[in-house]
Amino acid sequence: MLTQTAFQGKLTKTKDLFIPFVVAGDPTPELTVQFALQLQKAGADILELGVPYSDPLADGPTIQRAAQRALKKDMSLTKAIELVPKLREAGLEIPVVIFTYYNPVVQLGYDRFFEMLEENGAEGVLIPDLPYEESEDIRQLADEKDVEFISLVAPNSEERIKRIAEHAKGFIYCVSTLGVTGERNDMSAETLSFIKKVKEHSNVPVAVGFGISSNEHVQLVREHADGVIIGSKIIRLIESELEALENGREAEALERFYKEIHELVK
Amino acid sequence: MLTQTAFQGKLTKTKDLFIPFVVAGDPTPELTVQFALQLQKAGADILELGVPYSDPLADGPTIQRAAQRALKKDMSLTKAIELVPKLREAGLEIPVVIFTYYNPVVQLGYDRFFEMLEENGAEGVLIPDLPYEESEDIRQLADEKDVEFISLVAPNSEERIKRIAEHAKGFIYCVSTLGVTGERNDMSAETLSFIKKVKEHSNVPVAVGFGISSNEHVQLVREHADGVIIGSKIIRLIESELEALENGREAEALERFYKEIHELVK
Amino acid sequence: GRFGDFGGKYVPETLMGPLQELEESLDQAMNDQAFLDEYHHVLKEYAGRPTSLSYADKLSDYLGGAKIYLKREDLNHTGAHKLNNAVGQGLLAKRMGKKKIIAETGAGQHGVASATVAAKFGLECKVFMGEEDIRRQELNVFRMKLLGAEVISVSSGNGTLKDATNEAIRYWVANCEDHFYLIGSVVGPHPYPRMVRDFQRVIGDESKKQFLEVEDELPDRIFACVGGGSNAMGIFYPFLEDSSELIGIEAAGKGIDTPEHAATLTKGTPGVIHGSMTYLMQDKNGQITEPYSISAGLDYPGIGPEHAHLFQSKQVRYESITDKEALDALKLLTEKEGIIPAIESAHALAQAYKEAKEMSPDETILINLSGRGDKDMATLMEHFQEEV
Amino acid sequence: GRFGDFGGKYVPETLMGPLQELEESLDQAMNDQAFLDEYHHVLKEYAGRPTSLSYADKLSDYLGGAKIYLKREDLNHTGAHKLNNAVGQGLLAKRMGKKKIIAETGAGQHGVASATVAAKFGLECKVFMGEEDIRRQELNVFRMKLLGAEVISVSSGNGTLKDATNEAIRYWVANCEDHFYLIGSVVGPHPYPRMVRDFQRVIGDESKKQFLEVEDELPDRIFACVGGGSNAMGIFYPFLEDSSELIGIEAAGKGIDTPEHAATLTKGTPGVIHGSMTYLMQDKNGQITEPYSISAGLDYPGIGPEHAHLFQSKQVRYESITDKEALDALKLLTEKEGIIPAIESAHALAQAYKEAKEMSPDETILINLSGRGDKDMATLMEHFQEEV
Repeated sequence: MLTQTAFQGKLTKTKDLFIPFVVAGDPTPELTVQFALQLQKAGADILELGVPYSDPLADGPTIQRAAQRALKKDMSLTKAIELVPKLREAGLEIPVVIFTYYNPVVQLGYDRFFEMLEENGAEGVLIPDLPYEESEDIRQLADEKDVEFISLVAPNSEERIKRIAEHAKGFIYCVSTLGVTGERNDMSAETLSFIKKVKEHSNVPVAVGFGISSNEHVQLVREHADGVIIGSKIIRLIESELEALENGREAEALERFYKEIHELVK
Repeated sequence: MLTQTAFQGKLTKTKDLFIPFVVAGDPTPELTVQFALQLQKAGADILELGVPYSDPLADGPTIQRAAQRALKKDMSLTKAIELVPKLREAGLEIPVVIFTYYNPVVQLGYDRFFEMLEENGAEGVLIPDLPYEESEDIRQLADEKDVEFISLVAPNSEERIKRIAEHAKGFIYCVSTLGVTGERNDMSAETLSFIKKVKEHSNVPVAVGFGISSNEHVQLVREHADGVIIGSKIIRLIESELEALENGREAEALERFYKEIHELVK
Repeated sequence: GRFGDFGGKYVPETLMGPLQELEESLDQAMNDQAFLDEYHHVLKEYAGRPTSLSYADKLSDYLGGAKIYLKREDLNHTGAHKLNNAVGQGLLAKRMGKKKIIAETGAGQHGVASATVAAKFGLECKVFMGEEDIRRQELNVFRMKLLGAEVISVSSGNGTLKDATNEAIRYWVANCEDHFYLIGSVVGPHPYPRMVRDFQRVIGDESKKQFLEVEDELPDRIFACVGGGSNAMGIFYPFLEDSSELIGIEAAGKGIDTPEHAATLTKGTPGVIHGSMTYLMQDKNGQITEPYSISAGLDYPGIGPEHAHLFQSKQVRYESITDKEALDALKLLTEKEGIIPAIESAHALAQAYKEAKEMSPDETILINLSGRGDKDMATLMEHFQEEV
Repeated sequence: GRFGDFGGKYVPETLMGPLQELEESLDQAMNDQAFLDEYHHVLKEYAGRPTSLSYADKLSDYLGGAKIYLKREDLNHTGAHKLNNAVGQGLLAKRMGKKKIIAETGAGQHGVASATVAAKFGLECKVFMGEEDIRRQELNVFRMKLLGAEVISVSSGNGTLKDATNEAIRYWVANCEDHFYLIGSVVGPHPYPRMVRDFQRVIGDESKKQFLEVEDELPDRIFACVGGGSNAMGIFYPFLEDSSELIGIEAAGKGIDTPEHAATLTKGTPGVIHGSMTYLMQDKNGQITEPYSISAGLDYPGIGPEHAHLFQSKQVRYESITDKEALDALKLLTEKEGIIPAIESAHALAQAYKEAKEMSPDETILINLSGRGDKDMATLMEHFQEEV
């Protein structure tokens, strides 16, 4: 029974969530805004706004490439957070989760980090290299600031699944396949039984990510989980528009992107 | 008091000996005969006929080069010995000492070696890498065959000088300077005192070699020793005629060689 | 899993399970005399331990100060201290039933050590190496292949050690069920820094025993170079409670006032790298920056978390030495003692020389000569060809 | 100065004095406990002795016959057994008041060992090396120079080891008053073959003690490669009176039925080379011929006179191994045991493998792993690049 939905009241659904991931600044901050709007148009419920990092050790090559493109545009944790009001201005209404590696947060400092999240209106935060055991302080702070601290859980989290799920906020991010982010073409029975186990202990929607790249995947996940997280596949779709974008065919590229996403999550 | 002169009666002088060294086959066997005749004409008393060797570790670079030239003409110990009758035919009358490293002698075998010396009329043998202690058998054989086995003695032979000198046959070869064969431009007081010491114990003429390259050297040696051995300097004079010889100016080359030798030992 | 404020496990959730499994297996192993006996047996009969403690008489005389001793890790099989740790982790992998190991490498020394134990213990071995390093270290790449390892070229980032480590961690995340990740230094998430230290402390344990035998007292100062810091932790650890002053030497590259250095403690700030809270070199946004040192083994933007703690608690003094000072120190040791050290180790030598001169002849110095210079010949030829 | 029919002093008269001086000094030194203590002290604290005796478990299992043990001279400082002898002669030179040493070298291993002890003992060092070898072994040339030695290029003959040795002897003839000639193998005039053997027998002495400790009996067979033959004499000598069968392995190059090999005992005949009566490779006129082996350390047309004697008296069995067999043996050891041996040592391995397979698991084999393969990487890359 789901008791928490939160995101400062902005998330009202607890089922069939579509949670896309984009890298802030890929290929430019302006285009990130445009891609985010297409995602919202295609039905996104929460936006994961990735902060590019020099050493993204939980990411596969697709997202690494996106991070490199964004870093070349001088993107950073603070600039990514500051992109949130621009997203709002442009019409984005869904909650935004800042997806960042831990080190930039350490450098910024917890106080300033949460201050910035508040000032810029970001509703959630996800730190892929800050596991449950290392995150007690920041989870507490997030609670105080009414920011959803998203936890990840993996099939091999074993007895920790219960603990993580019970303390999860916003939604819980299930790593569907062992491995770094990327696209895979099948989903295993073990993954499904893992999702079931998470749901037993979780008070928040259970979303599944890592490797979802086709409408078949999406349908399958929907049957068993509360939400689907799509990262690499979206980055690849953006990547495939880079040439068009460079050649001034922006409208056409965004339209094509929207259609692809629509097909993916229909 | 010199009691031995020998060389099968062919050496009658015991003073003012001029003992030149040539490498058999340098640059060709035929020319070795011609150079030998010039040396005799210039007053040579004994000819040291060097056998070219692949690893002449008592020789300096000049004689090594000569050996290489001769080896290219397929010269060997047996062929060098067989050159002796050709020298005689051409008019060489002075005694011939076969100068050879030890290994070719080992391969030929002592019996065949002395048989060949006898058959071809070589009167002496000198083996630079067969010191007194290793040469008892061969010295005895040489005595039996009436072949002069020439011994070397060096300033650092120390207490062995006496023993070597007392058993010396034919002449005794004093290494004037420590070192391998080659030309040097001065003679030291120590060398002279060394010669004196050898003479005290020797019954055969005492000749000095290693480094004699000018008429001044020759004069100096004559004052103190019974003979002068000249090797590298002669090889260099032959070497300087190689071009002329290759270009068919043989008579001119031999004449120039004779004059140079004459100047050297006058 | 902490050393004061440093250490921890800052890793993707997927690695939390494997790290816990590792920690449990490690704790069991380290309490199992049979395991420890096998580890020491392999070190003695295979790696050649104990390594010598050499008194550098000519060097000491030349500098005219303290008596200088060298702990000769250059004599260890494969030419550096790296093997001690690889043997320990290799045996642990076997014990855990893992048939496949992965390792990261920069210049290739840890890659060679890993490939070596993989061959010796019959394990499959994948070594992650940056494509730029593969180009620069052709010989070590070939060596690893000859030992039967697969060398995986990493093209992300700048194609150097940092990127190879990232990629090894990614591969481990995806394949942690049957793969053992053999980390080469006292870095990474808990329990790696502790484990690697415990597999390297044999250096310090032996040194202490050997030093007491010849000098009947402990060295006044102990010097070791620090990249990730495993040779330094290895020799320092058994002396932490003793009177000996401990000095770690970082690579100052072209100078700590230039951007080209690897002096993490001297110039870096705290943060997270490769799963561990420690000091690192980063920009104001927390992006990790590229370090520089002539010595590939010190060319790392982080440092073991225990060093960060020992730095903060002032239990160890950290200094830095430039490329040039290290090369000069290398040359002096070569000429005076007939030992060509690794350029890494030469950083420790350079600092020790400076201090030895100011010390009295009844004082003593111990330097960890962490490896031999054979691997550095190409670099040395470039720098010294005209001089020699 | 004889081993049966072999040995002796076939040298220019000028060297007779220095050889006598050497022999007297050597005899005094070898009877002086202080000298022997210093020799063993340097070997232990500087060179890293005793070297390990390693049981090659995976290799033994793979071959399925005798238990194979390796005497690990590759772990010796500078990477081969060569240093044992260089230390001994270096100390003797010092004792004799000679401040300058000369040495010959082929691939450069003995040159490096000589340059090393020269640096350590404060001696001036000239290394004679063929110009062709200088070209092929650029790295070792640089290493010697870095150690402070002067490398003298020898252009006579084919510019290889034989010529370098000739030239070193010539230089010694001219400069014997203040120079000590440090010969690198059990060759040359008396007392060199005996002296080098006595400075290398530490290999066999240690092996015997170590083997008895682990197996409680002596090895059934002992294998060592033979070029000049110092590593083989070193390990064989202490076992000469024992039950162990001794097998020396020569380089068969491209095959003993081709002209390209270095199998001196197998195909050569008695004669004199470098001052000593022994077996050598020569033509019918007694001119020494050029040997061939892929391994620079075995590429020598002579052999130590004591080996000639042990061959004639059948106390040691001599076999020969081709380039290809040696390379295959090297690869197998690398893959099974994580040890890359010198190509020289791989000749001993190859013969041992052949015999091990035919032996029973309760029989034992000891192989002298005379050096490490680091120096051979360029050759190995050429041969194995496509395979690995």
